[in-house]
Amino acid sequence: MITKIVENAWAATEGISDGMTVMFGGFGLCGIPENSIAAIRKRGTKQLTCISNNAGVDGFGLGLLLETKQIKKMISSYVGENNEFEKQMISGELEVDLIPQGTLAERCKAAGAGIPAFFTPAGYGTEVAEGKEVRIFNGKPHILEHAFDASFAFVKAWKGDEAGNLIFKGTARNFNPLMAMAGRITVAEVEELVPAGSLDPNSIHIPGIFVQRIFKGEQFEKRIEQRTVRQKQTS
Amino acid sequence: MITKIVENAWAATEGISDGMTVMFGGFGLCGIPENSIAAIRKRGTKQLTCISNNAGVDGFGLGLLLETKQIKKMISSYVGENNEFEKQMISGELEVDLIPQGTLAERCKAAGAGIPAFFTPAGYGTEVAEGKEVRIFNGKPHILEHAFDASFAFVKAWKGDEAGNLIFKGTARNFNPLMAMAGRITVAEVEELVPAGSLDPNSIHIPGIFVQRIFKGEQFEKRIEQRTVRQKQTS
Amino acid sequence: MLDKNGIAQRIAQELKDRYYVNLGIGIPTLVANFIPKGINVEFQSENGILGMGPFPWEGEEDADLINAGKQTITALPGASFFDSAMSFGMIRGQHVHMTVLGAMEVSQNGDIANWKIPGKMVKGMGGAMDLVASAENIIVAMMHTNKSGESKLLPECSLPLTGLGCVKKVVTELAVLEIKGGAFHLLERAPGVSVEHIKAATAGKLIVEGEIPEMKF
Amino acid sequence: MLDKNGIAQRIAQELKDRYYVNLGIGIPTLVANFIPKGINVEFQSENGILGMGPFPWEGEEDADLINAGKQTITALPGASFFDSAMSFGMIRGQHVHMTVLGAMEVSQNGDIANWKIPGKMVKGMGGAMDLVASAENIIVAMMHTNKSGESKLLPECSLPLTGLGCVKKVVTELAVLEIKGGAFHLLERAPGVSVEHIKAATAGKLIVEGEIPEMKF
Repeated sequence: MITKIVENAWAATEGISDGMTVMFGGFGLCGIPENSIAAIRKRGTKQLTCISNNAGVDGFGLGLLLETKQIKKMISSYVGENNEFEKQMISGELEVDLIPQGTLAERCKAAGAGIPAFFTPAGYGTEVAEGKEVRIFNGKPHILEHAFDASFAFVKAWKGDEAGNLIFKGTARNFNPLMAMAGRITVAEVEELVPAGSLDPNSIHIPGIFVQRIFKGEQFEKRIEQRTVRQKQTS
Repeated sequence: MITKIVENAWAATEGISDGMTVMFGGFGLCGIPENSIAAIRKRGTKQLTCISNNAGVDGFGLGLLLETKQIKKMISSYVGENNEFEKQMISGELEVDLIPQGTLAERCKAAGAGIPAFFTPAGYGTEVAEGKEVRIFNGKPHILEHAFDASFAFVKAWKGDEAGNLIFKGTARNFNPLMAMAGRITVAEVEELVPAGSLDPNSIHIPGIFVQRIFKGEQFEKRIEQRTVRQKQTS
Repeated sequence: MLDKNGIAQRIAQELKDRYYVNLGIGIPTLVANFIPKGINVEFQSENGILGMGPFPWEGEEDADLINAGKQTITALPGASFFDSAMSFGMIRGQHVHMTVLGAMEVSQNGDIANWKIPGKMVKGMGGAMDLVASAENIIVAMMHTNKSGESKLLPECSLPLTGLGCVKKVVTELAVLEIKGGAFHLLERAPGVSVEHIKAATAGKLIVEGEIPEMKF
Repeated sequence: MLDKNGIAQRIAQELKDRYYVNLGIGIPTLVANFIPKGINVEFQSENGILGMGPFPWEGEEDADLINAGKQTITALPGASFFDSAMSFGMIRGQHVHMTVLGAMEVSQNGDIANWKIPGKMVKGMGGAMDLVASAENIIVAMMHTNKSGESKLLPECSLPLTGLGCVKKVVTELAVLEIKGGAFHLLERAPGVSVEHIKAATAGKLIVEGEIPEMKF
């Protein structure tokens, strides 16, 4: 077996350097690689191009790397709820490339699966399609989109084993498996790190072959962005 | 919840008609929809175009539909180990379209995911690429391949629930999930059919949205094509 | 005239048995509260759940279980979780039967604008462009006019588009309108709203044929 | 001169620690029996398993657990199962480091033919075209000559191609050869085999530089 365990987030983020393109799993604040983000902040790596569905919030998630101005460019589908982001974007410090969410997902998956380009209907007729090849399939126009290329992917899983196999929980799965496939070096932080053979091989979401480094996250705050509840009726 | 249960293989194959293009999951004889194949044989549907990685063996799997000359054309990656197949192919009764296995898989997946076409390196420079668009990505030539379109997909799963969620076992997974995504009508036969809520929603390989009909297979022979073993040493 | 719940309730009448449905943020989310009796539907949220249930009871929120609006939710029996590529595969592959979303503008040929106002902070399209480019059956839930009283049902969208010729139906506080042949066809009036009121509030080409019934709830 | 096991054993020396490896049917399968000490590798089979183990003990065969050659196998601790699209994603995406497969012909610029003989029953390419089009490191295991004694290492392939310019190394019963710059470069001789013997058996351009060492086992 090929083992992937590294000691901690600091060791796991070794090699990230200024100007790199890196991916971060997560949707909103759900399933984000908190420990890797903290380590990258500590490393002070600058001029990062970050591929991530969202850009965190003020003081949490990728908001932490925005605060320290480590991010040069965000490639995302939605970047609201972040004052620091807005400030830097308006001042021109921060570049932003907005991409339809499904296209973002598929461009990650394609990168991992050796598919350099594919056609999708999303964005046809909008500014997203500007400069892109259009082709009709089954009477419907589609645009050509390309796979990403990222030096690192930072993902967060629920359970992982020493071989790098990953299992995600609930909707914290989201972009994590796709980015795990896409990164040249994929770093997975997990809540539970178990010996090989502990996980059901039928239930693994991402086989270890896609993961170069795995570590147990020191802590997971798992902040909730929109706490919505039903009130229990007192009878 | 939307329930998908039908009574048996006969009911599940309702609507299949002469000349249709249909998919069959499985790799070799592993994970094939035995009960649906038997029902289609009983129905006597003719002139089928079958998309399946292999074509069964004499007397089992799709070999059963070859025997009764129900298949007009096979779209496969490998069709060995089948005398009836060879006879019909040589006599010109049976058309065969051979496709690289990874391309076959991706064309199924693309069909299910609304991706009409994609580029792959497989087959470039070979007769598979004849007449296909070639484009260079990252210095490497790729060819354009298109999504399939199949009226029915017949798949076999290990466990399924009334909502149509599927879980596969071992390497019996193979093409089954991809074809489940691709079929306009997807028919799943399962070894165990359980109530909704019995399966861990994290462990479901194919969400029920892709499955239109599900039934518990009456019996599964699960024939082994190449029984290879180690002998236990007597000490 | 309808309130937000009224709009949601009227849209819920568009649900058909065995529909998989994606509900956008805002009014569309409320549609889940008005599923007609005898109708079984399942809700998909594009961040990776099918079989989405109501908000959790207080104290039972799970940070790993949210919808596309980042709200804490629950999963019903028969639910499944999946990654974002499979989620949008369901959407692009037209396995999801109906999409309900909000809009800033809709044009008489079904164009929709709902993601960007030039000069204002642009937050992004999220999954909206994938949804509108894919679904067969797209229903827009919105107010008939904007805060300045200007019609949002236009000959052409003035804002950057989210999708082209994709909206099939619009439900507002005033009316239900079908889009076909390059015009808004008035199908129903909200209770107490006159055809004249709707005509005045609709800038795009409006076709009114015969008696227009009031919505029934 | 090597037998099949010898070829497999020599190829096993090409394995590096932490390699994910795909082994084709035939001689390549035997490579798994000769993993050098201290080297950790994992075997992928393209029908959907990573962490493939040896054949099962008699009586423990599982019809749901086979390799790409349709043989019953086992799964090692740390193994995972996946569908065919993910499997070929691993392959095309170059996550698999080394592929070993058989061939009917190899040309001096690395073309490979191994799936079709015109006039004979064609069984199909299976996963071979995906494998050879994708892997960085493709090693061919084959006999140097065919049954008629004709060289299988050619200036150009005469049979329909499986892939273009992709083979990096060939290991036969006679020699180890590297392909670069449009020629076979002789790296090693099999025990007891002379350079002249290899020259005679190689129809393609063969480069022999300096003393050619004998293989070491």
